[in-house]
Amino acid sequence: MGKITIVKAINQALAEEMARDEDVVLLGEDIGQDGGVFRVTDGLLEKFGPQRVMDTPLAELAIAGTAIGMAVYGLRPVAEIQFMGFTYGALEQVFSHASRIRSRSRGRFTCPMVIRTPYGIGIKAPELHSESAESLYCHMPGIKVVAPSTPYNAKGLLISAIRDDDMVLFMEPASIYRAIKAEVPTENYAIPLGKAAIMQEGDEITLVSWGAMLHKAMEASEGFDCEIIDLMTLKPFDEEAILESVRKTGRLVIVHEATKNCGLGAEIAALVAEEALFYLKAPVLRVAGPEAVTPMASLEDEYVPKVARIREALKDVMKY
Amino acid sequence: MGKITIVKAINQALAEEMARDEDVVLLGEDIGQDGGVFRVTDGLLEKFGPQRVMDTPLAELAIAGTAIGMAVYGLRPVAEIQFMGFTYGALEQVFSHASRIRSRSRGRFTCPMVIRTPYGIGIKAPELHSESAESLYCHMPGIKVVAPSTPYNAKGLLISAIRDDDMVLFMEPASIYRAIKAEVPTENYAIPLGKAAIMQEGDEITLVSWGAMLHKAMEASEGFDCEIIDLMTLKPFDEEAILESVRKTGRLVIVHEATKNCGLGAEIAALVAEEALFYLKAPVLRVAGPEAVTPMASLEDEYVPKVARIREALKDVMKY
Amino acid sequence: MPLKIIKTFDVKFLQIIDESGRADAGLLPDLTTEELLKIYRAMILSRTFNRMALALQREGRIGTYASILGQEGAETGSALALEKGDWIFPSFRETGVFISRGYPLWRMLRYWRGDERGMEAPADMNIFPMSVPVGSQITHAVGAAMAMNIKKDKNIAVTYFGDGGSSRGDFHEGLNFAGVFKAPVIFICQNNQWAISLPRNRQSAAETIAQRAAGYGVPGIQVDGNDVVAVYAATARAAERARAGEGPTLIECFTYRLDDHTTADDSSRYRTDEDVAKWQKKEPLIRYKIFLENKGILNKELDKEITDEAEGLVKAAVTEAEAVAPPAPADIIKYTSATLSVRQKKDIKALKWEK
Amino acid sequence: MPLKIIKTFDVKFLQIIDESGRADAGLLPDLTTEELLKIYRAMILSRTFNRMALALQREGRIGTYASILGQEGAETGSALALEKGDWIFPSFRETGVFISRGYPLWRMLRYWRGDERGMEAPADMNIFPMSVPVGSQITHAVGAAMAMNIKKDKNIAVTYFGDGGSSRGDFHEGLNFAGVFKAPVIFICQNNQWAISLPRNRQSAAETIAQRAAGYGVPGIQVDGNDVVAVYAATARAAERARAGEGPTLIECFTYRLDDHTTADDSSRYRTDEDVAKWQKKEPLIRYKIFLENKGILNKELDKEITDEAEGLVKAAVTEAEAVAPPAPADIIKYTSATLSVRQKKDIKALKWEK
Ligand SMILES: Cc1ncc(C[n+]2csc(CCOP(=O)(O)OP(=O)(O)O)c2C)c(N)n1
Ligand SMILES: Cc1ncc(C[n+]2csc(CCOP(=O)(O)OP(=O)(O)O)c2C)c(N)n1
Ligand SMILES: [Mg+2]
Ligand SMILES: [Mg+2]
Repeated sequence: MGKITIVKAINQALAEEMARDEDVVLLGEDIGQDGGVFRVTDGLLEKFGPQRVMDTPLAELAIAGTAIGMAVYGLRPVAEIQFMGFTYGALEQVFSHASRIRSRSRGRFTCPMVIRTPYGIGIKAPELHSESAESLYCHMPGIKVVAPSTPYNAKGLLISAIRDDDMVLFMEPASIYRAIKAEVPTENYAIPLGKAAIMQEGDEITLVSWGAMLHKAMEASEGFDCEIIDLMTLKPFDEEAILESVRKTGRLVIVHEATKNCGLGAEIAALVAEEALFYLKAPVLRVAGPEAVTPMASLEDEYVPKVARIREALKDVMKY
Repeated sequence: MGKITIVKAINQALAEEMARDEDVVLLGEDIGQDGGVFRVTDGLLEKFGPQRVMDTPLAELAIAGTAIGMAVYGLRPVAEIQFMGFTYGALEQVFSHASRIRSRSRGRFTCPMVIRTPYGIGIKAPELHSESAESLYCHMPGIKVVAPSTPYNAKGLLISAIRDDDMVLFMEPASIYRAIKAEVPTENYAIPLGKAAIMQEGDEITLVSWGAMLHKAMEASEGFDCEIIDLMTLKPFDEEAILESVRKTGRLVIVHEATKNCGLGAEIAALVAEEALFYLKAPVLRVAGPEAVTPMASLEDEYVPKVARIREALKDVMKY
Repeated sequence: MPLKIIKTFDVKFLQIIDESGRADAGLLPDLTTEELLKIYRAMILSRTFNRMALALQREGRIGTYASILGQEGAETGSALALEKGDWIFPSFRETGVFISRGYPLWRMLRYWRGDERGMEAPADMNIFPMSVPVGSQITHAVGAAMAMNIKKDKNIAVTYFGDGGSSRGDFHEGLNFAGVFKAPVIFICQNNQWAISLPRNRQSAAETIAQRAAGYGVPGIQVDGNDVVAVYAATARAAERARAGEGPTLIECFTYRLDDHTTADDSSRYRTDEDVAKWQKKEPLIRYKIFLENKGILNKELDKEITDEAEGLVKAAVTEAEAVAPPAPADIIKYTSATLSVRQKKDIKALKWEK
Repeated sequence: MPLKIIKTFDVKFLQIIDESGRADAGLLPDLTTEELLKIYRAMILSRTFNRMALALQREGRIGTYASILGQEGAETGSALALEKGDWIFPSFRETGVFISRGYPLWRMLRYWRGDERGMEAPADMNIFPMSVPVGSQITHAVGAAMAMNIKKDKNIAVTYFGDGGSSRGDFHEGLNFAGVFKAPVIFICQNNQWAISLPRNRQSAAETIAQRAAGYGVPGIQVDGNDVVAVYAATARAAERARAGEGPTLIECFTYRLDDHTTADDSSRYRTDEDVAKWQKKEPLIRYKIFLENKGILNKELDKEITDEAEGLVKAAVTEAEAVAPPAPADIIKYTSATLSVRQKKDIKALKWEK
């Protein structure tokens, strides 16, 4: 054990899985010599050599496309895309291929690969370095989407993602890459995909979030009797955990930083409106980004849900 | 007046707008000599010449990217992408540029362009010719999304889309391209974007759909007292029309063919769960595609919502 | 120093058997009679399958079909130059490649009926499902080839795409990766001079596609795609290079699409009969047959035997394909991922696809 | 017929002023003293701005910044060879281009403070906002150039990108479109030999980027990017061609990124001081200054005057930029589209950004 950051936890997960299974290989821009622009892959080139830690040319489509080729051939590639905004150039490969190869070949070929990418607002980087585009990926059948919130679950979830037999998009909360240090076992452990974590039990409000926003949600919950759910796996998400909680609390607030319209919060709200409607005592509130693209650094703190806004939503649902 | 198909109505809209405004130009694969694989642009090359009807090389990224360049330079390009599944290769251009140029330049540059693309299941074409990916686009601020359902609204909506000062994705329901013939004025007319149409008034169930599915919804509604809303503009959709109707009926069923998870139906349900919760007498039901990628031809009719499934949902909500 | 030439590139063209069936003895690869006949058999079987598939489509027994008429040389010649363990990443117009590799014909027919099971390759056959988004399969071959290097396997990867496909970013990024990683991959461009209605000279202002290779530090060659032996030789040479660790090769097969783009197309809208007729005379079987006859390898009798055999195989495949039970709706969901999600189980139940 | 060479391409390299400041008289473009000094002023102003921006970043007065040190020759030389009405589509490392075109310096600083208003170009200045996704601006320039053809305008479009950018599909699709449509566009690749940590020889196995042009039927040339006059001459020639309806040109400016990738980078992790020192000696200002001095155009006094003027301009810009009121949060929403949606109005209210 030892207190480490999310960056280090991910690094550990990669190193352990690479040591355990020689089919696990890494590829991406600047991940080798440079150790990645966030240093997530620091030291791995030295440890595993250039055939397993591949610095690629600048081409996201090809990073995804060649990872697919490696995966169907029998490797377990873990590709890094430097920022989530740059995964847009790889969407066709994900949507038309990674997600469909198993189905298209009726199981003859499979695509066990991971795309790791930092996401979210908070690092005051240039435009398109702050995207939170999970719902695009969540809409696409055949792939999984994961977003850790702590060093502990970052390690365990990434290990599961690497071992998963289909493509997993692994979204790393850049704004808390180094902000949180926590105890993480030095042993190898896996946290199952598809299961949410109840961070705090409570009786009056179900508060659902993930990634960096989870911490704001937790902060905002002080003084309220919240059941706080860390979704962790965004696709397929843990429907039962949410429904069960809402059946108990009767109130639901969802917090995410992506723009609200057609965000993942909508699916969670819709699920509850379909399967637990009569348990609801209050409107389902989504505290999310406004209807605008993520702004540049000087306004980014205005865009992203603030603790005060979350508290307001909690107050609002408690009015019912 | 005269009874024409959706294909012909779109062709008319293009011809009229091109005659009215010489800045309107077309580009895409096979749209010139061949008149488009669905013949939507038939005759336009002859009428307007190769500088305004441009057959492009096979490259969707460049079709979107050059359309953006044309739009910022002062033209009003209407790009055709041959099938919605092939827009995936153009997503980065749409998400990172078309949707953000106005914001990024604080209004100095704008991007008045249209991407037209056939969507949906029902023509028994090869894989990826049947996508219904509206929710991906609806999630992205800065662009509009439109899906006509009849020859009349196809013409009027496309005319508005072309005149709009921002990017509009215009989704054409391929399965009913030629299935419906209806009276369409030969004059030029515009149907405002952002407004839904009440196709039928009713008191017991609000039934929301768009594009090809609308017709199935209408068929299924027989015997039920449905208020049927044709959304037409999917982004930004007519929130007031839906809320008002649900406040009256207390029941909501949404029909779309895209996979349910994170589909546009989720946003509609979530909106109601937030703003009209206490009017709801029954769970909000979504009749949508299952959690799977669109299958090839021999199973496509199984994937897409059937009239019987919609009727079941209507029956279900009437149980409350 | 000032304005100086720092590099010079040649673009080469290879033809071994000309349109009249005459061969260049110096270039002829060392092929046994058996091997030469194997090529002929594969071409005949491809053409027979193609003809019957078009007939089945007209009868509504399969769906939209993409004819390979005229491209049998490029497909068969390249596919037969490979080893059994090699991996193939095709587009949708490589029926002749599938057939040359021994792919079950009935599965091909199931595919064109719109049945995913058609693309379930036999376990010992490394042929990837057809890729519908044009060009998007290219990087897969490169990735597989990179994996072969990593795993120190002696296989190679081959990808096929059209002149249209060569315009996509995938081509560029794929060739560039292959060059950088010295991946054992062959890029075979079937330049059939049309991308639906777009003629080759409007697909690019460059005169050949082969000349792009230099831009990636990769060797490239244009081959007469209607000369099956030239295609074979060029592919064999590229495969040799790849297996020797010398990296990728781009082969442009210059050929011609004699039929409509697919059965949903009407090529009379954009090209003339004369244009097609000109190329009809250059199609690959005419010259190869003359070549074999001149060599004394083929005669009327043997030809009939081969043709009859092909007919028989395809007919049996049609019967087999049509006897297959329709796919189960639940398969739509079941093959999405390794395990079913809660949502998927709900869907299967709600759709009454299973109890 | 058999294996024959069907085409040959040359790749040319242009240098006019060498590293020691000696010029090739035969290649020197016809530039007046005033024009030569304009170039010098632009280079000095670019370098001064760059130095101060780096200082401001260290003090936390602007955000992450991408230095152009060493690339002033490529940026200034190309930007000044254009006409006022021409359109520019830059990446994020063209500060010298913005400055050479007369872009308000205070806006540049606002941009690097993370303020969208920084990229609101003056109405009479056709310079597009910096593009952050590498290479993704290339097709925009091509589209604008196609529009110029359609509108029969005499403008041209110019796009800038790096050696990294040249690996993206956008490059390929953009050049190919430009070739097919004979678009009046110049592709300027600033090959500064690094894409963050990836050295040029691992970005592609091709020795030059210029040699890609042939693959699109487009002329290409490699230019000494540290020779501002060579860049000027090559750009002027390409612009002339474009304006004459002869279509696009690819210019590879061979230069070197002397600083870290951005202020967030630490280049000592992947390259040595010696490597940088070697290129320090070849940087563009050294030789251009000697050239001007030798020509008797520049002397100590004038140099000081120009340098002081630049300092003054940048200092004034800093003051101006820092006096600007912070952007209004509601602008996040207001500039999304021409009209506000119902949802956006709700958002503005809910966020209390306006009453
Ligand atoms: C990305 C993409 N865009 C468009 C299409 C529609 N389409 C199918 S084939 C084709 C032309 C392909 O031309 P080419 O690559 O030369 O192959 P060929 O059909 O000649 O074999 C087009 C436009 C597609 N399948 N994928
Ligand atoms: C599509 C995309 N991928 C990754 C990045 C992150 N990134 C920013 S600059 C850069 C390297 C760019 O190299 P090059 O094109 O040579 O330009 P240079 O920085 O040398 O000017 C990278 C990887 C990005 N901005 N966009
Ligand atoms: Mg073709
Ligand atoms: Mg560079």
